[in-house]
Amino acid sequence: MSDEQESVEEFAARARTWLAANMPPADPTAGYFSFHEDPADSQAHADRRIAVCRDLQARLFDGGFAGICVPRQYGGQALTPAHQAAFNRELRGYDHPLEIQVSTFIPCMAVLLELGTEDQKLRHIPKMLRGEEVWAQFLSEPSGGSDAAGALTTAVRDGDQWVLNGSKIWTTGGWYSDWAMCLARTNWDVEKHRGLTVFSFPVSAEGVDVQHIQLLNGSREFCQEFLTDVVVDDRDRIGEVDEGWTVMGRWLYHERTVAGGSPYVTTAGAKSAALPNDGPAIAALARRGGNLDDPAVLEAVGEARALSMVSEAMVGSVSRKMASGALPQHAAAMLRLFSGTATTRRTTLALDVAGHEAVVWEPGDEQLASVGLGYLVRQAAQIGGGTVEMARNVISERLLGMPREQRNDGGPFRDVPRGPAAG
Amino acid sequence: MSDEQESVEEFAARARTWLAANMPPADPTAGYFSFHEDPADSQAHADRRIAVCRDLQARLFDGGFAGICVPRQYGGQALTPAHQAAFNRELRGYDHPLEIQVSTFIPCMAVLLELGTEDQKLRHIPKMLRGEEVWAQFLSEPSGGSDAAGALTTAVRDGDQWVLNGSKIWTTGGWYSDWAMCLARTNWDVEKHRGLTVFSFPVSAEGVDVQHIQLLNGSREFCQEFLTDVVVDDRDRIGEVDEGWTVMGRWLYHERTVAGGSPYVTTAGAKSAALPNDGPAIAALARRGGNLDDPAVLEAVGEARALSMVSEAMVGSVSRKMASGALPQHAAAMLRLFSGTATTRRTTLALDVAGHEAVVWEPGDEQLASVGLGYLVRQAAQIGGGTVEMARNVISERLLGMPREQRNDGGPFRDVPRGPAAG
Amino acid sequence: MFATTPDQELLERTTARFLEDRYPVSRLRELADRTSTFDPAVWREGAALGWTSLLVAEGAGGGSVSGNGVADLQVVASLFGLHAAPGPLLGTNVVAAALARWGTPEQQAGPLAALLAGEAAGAWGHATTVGAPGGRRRVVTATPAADGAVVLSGSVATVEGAAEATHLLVTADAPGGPSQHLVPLDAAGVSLTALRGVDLTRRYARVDLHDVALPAGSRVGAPGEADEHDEQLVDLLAAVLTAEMVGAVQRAFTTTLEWTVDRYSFGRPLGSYQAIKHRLADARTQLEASEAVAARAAEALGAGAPDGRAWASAAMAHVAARAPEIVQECVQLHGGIGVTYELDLHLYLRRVVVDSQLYGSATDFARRLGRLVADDEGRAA
Amino acid sequence: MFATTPDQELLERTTARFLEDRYPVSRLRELADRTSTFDPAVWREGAALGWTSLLVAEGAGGGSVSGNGVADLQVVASLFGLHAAPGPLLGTNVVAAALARWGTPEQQAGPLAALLAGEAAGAWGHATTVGAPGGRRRVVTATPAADGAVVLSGSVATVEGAAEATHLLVTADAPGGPSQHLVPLDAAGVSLTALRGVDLTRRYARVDLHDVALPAGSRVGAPGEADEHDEQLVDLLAAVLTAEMVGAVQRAFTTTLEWTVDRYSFGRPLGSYQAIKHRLADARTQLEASEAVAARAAEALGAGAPDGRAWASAAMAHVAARAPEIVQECVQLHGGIGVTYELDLHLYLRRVVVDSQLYGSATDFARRLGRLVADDEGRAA
Repeated sequence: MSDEQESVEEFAARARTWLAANMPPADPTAGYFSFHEDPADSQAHADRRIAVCRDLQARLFDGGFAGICVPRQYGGQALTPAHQAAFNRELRGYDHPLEIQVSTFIPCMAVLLELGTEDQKLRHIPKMLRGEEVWAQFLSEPSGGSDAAGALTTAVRDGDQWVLNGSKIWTTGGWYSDWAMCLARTNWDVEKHRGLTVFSFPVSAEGVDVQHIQLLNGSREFCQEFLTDVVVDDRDRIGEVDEGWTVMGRWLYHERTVAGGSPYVTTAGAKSAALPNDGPAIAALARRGGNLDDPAVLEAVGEARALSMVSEAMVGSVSRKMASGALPQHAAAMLRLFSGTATTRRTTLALDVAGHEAVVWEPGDEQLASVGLGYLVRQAAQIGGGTVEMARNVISERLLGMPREQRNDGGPFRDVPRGPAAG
Repeated sequence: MSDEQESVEEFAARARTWLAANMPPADPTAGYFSFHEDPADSQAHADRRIAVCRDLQARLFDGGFAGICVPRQYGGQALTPAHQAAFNRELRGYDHPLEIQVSTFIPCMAVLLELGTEDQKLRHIPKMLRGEEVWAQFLSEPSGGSDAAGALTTAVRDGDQWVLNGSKIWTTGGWYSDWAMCLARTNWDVEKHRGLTVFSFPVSAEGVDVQHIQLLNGSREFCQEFLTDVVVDDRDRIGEVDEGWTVMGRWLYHERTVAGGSPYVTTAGAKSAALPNDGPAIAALARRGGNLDDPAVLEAVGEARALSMVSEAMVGSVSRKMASGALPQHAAAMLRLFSGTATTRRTTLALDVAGHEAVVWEPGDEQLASVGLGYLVRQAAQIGGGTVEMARNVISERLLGMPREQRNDGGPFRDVPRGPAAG
Repeated sequence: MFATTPDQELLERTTARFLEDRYPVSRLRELADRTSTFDPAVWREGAALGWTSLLVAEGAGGGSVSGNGVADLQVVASLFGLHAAPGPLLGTNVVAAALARWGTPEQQAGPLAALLAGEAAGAWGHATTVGAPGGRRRVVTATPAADGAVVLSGSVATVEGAAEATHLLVTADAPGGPSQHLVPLDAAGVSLTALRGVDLTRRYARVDLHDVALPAGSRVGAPGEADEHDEQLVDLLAAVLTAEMVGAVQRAFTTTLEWTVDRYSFGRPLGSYQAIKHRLADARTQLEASEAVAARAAEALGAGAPDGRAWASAAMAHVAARAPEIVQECVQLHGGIGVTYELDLHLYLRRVVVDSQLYGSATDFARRLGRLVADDEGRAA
Repeated sequence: MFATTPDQELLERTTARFLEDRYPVSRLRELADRTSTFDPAVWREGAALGWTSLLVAEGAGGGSVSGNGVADLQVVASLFGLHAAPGPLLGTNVVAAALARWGTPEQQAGPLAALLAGEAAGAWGHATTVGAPGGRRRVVTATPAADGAVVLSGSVATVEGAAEATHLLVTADAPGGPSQHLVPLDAAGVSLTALRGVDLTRRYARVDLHDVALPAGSRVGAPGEADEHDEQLVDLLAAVLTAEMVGAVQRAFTTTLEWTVDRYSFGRPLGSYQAIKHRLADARTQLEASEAVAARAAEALGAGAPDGRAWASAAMAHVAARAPEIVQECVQLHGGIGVTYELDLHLYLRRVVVDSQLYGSATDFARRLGRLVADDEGRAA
């Protein structure tokens, strides 16, 4: 039954033709100005966009371009990462279901492919590839901070089922997702990494209460979930009981490939130029404010642009070094640290240049509001996706080989100090 | 035998008259530009200045204005801190022996007054007050860093004498000092703070080898001393055997009063205005370089000036709060931290404004050379007199009550890990 | 924070108690959704506590509690920061100071007395350019009419509390040089456009003046004096804003320090990690420095010292640069919850962001100080 | 650090071995006291290793080892930083690049061939104004004489290696617009004044030109092209300087990391304190970032990409700002010994301080990049 594999060039040519006939052009202005003076707008905006993504994903599937590196029996194309990379190159300039790549395809589909049962793969992966199942990551917890393995959400076995209780947080789009991959504690009497298990279940399951979290820029796309006696079939468990940390290794690995290199992601790469708070955007603010001739403003424009360019250069060079083995995988923490601090700095430069106009503005002035409200959530760039503090720990301990921090979380997890706040 | 004490006002009037007749005016340009393209100049400069200080101190003594708060039997005036403060106010505009106040009077004379034997007081204090004995602090050690109690210099008892071996470092003007106060370890088998003893001896004693340390700005005023079988009489021991840390408490206390409040110091306070790298100095650089009209340069001038002004305001306000008990004495660490980082920043601003002219200059151009060479020793402001890192520890642990750092230096000092560097 | 005399401590206690009662965080969150956040009754009570009279000489109906009204007002302003409180504190005090210093007896008997009593509120059409570029440009002109009357036209960009204020103090270009005028906000030709902003409880408007005819006696001060007068008001405002920022930072710092004690990570309190300890030590030190320089500015301004402008500029240059950074550091130490609307921390972040930008930034005030230094140098040379 | 191809790795190995042998730290400390640090024999050997030919096309007698001579030269320059080595690397390569690009066949056959062979050294009278104020002002004028000859007068402020160089490349104002000229340093009317500086092993001079008569054929490039040519040379220099700074920082960082492992405080290695770990993590990351952007600039410049100038400016704006701060952080972590002449650390500090200021500062290059962005914006708008 196996066909002769299509060459990358032939495939790219076919993709080019198909894309021109089937995919809409990208809207270069969309997506980056995620400020919402009225928070309700945020949810509506996301709902509209996800509906579009589902449709675009279905088109990819129907066209034979979904799951390019996924085996045919799960609905994929069984081609190579080189084919996926070629498709992603052809995709530039077209709209595509960017917003559901992370979570649904990485890490969720990638983890299922590696560690899921045959039943799980057959039940979920084709639906993912058709845009019918959007997956969410139920991972972080309110008490957890940077310590993913410290999960307090508890799963108790009841015959062929499990009963989950607890709370998860920082889920992107919990309310529009169909299924969730969830880390839970199944054993409190062993060391913390040894009592975890990974489950999956429908977000619509009874006992799952999804609440929006409102950020300071008006965004309501992150969610917190409260799990109350949520019943999960054992066939929806992923990996072995109490071996959840092994699953997490792959989960976190695939999540990190968001920076590049995943064979499961369909994306044209970062949308170029029009980043908020990059040099050109700051120059535009200054031109509007009439102070572009101030040498200090020119310097701010240059500094912001330089930071973006350094980030870009660094992603390329560190990725190459990791691929060649010149740097270990932990070197990725340097990218995380640099981009976090650089983004923060650019946000500050934008506020400095816009000045008073960015703290009080005419209604509807999205450009200035985004600078002011963007400044309020400035630190998100140093928090989301792992804090820069954790990145500094990884760099110093894993990359530089400096002594590890003292930890007080050995022994049975039940006895690990959790502090008055966790009360 | 006790006289009626002279009122502060009468005393001040008498001092005013005496000063006008006996003390030379201050040279406002002297002292602060301590850069030396030829390091030999540094030593000669210090020698000349110390000779002047000894003479000025002798004049004070002869005039009855030395040791204003020191008892009469040791050569002092037995007056009050208010008299000393009044004298210091009258002293403004006059040259005075500023450079020997620290070390000789605080902490050394202050420690002798509190903890010395009667014999020690009678032998040394009158000579100190006459400018005949300049004292040095043999405290820091090459291996020691921020940990004064980790002294490795060892004193071994031999009848009525002690034999000292080891090395001390960061002694100001070791070569021109007459006597030294020295911390040494007398017991290696007890916990580190419990095996220390303080001694005093002449710097000219056999076995004391004083070496100049050359700094990156050409200064050679700091010294390192090598002690080889230096014999010290037991009557020159200060405080009890193995109770050196108790002496150190007062030693360090009096050393810290350099910021203000000591009754034993004769000084007109910091020489005002002409600090290097303050706003006016940077404005002068910019005027010379022709870029004072650059708004970014004006900003640098303003930032530098603001930092000096904030430092000044903070010294006043924190000192008042400590005096009133609104802040504990540990709050002084905030002054140390702020002034260290502010000075560093001002040094950097000066280089930024002077730019290329401060890294290559015409021979003899002291103004520009001091900017470039000053930048090389920039970090001294965050190291000397206790590093800013130690200040941050003190602030967080003592002032904010945060958890203390883990220490591995308990148990017999002999067994405390000292690392390969201490080999 | 800023109280040093027993009378100031009394002012601090009564003001703190009153603000705690009237503006708990729950109330602030309600106000966030309202078009107007002004409560005339609360404001009258505040005036009775002394909030409006501190910059006004006793002869003009005001009075300080310590002899230095600027320092007294810092006591109040720091509590406004600590509670992220609404209320026309800045505008009313600035307008009152202007009327007390340069107003006619009629202006003092009328509008000033009403401001002092809390029956009226002032708004300042801040129009100076602190530092050069990026500052607000003056775009109001005054045309003389018959009998000393004057007609004002133009637009004032960002006026705090304009919708609730009774009087706007604004500088206009006039034939005799820039002049300050007191504009009743209900005068014909005055129109307001509500603006949006970062602060949840302060409201701003653009004020457009279309041929607003003012009778004789609307001018405050002599023609041509407005630039220097505006600079004096900027000095006062700098003292007030820096104190308010210090109060807001104090609150953010205190809650964050508690958080690092209560929150555990890898079995240890967050506050036991040295990297976090050192950053809080830095923040604590910058807070102390900010309070010190702000207080020193008030000391100099209240005493009419010749270096008052330098101190006010140094205070804003320093505090406006540091305060937002300290609060953002507090956000960082909270992690994700720190950027949510749920946590109260942003109330204080919003306050310092607005205070540090709206009336001139740290950069603007550093340049202002730099120019003072350069001018001194030039004279000395 | 910068080698990515096998041929570059060979260049790196041979250059590293040679510099280790000729310029150990003990030798640098000897040279610090010498008036001249130039060793013609060493330089000829370096030229044989390829140091002088990388920016010169094969047709003009040069040759790169990887196809990108700018990237190749970064391999060498980073090692000059790592060893704080002396030698006219910057001036010779810049002058060679200029002659190769715009020189006459006679200039290429004569001076350029001598530079390539290591028989002559070049000096660049860098005279462009990178960013506006604070840049060096051009004060050399060229007056035409008979038969295409020209007379140069003026002064060039800070020329590296002028005393040992054979040829100075300098831009002069001329009737046809600014022009580059190649001045033999032994020509009549050329006088040098030795300068002092921060770097211990590089020597600088002011070059005064008193009616220096040059024959026809001294001009490099067409009249009026010098400003653009100078900018191109600044781009190349930025690539070289950033690589040299990265090398110097690499050395400082490595020795400091070792120090924190070996040095104990309160019974624990210095490197076990989290505050120190985090600061070294920041330093390591900035070092990686610096290397990445420097290499990217070389990539763009070597390929003649249209954004080459933007990359070169971004690299200098970033590296010149960060490199001195990283090395000062290394000084801080050493404590008192860090500010002494005894510790070798200052050799690398001196190098980055000079490199980050002498040819334009981080601020200057940030403004240069800002202007490129603003111009693009203006065109796009």
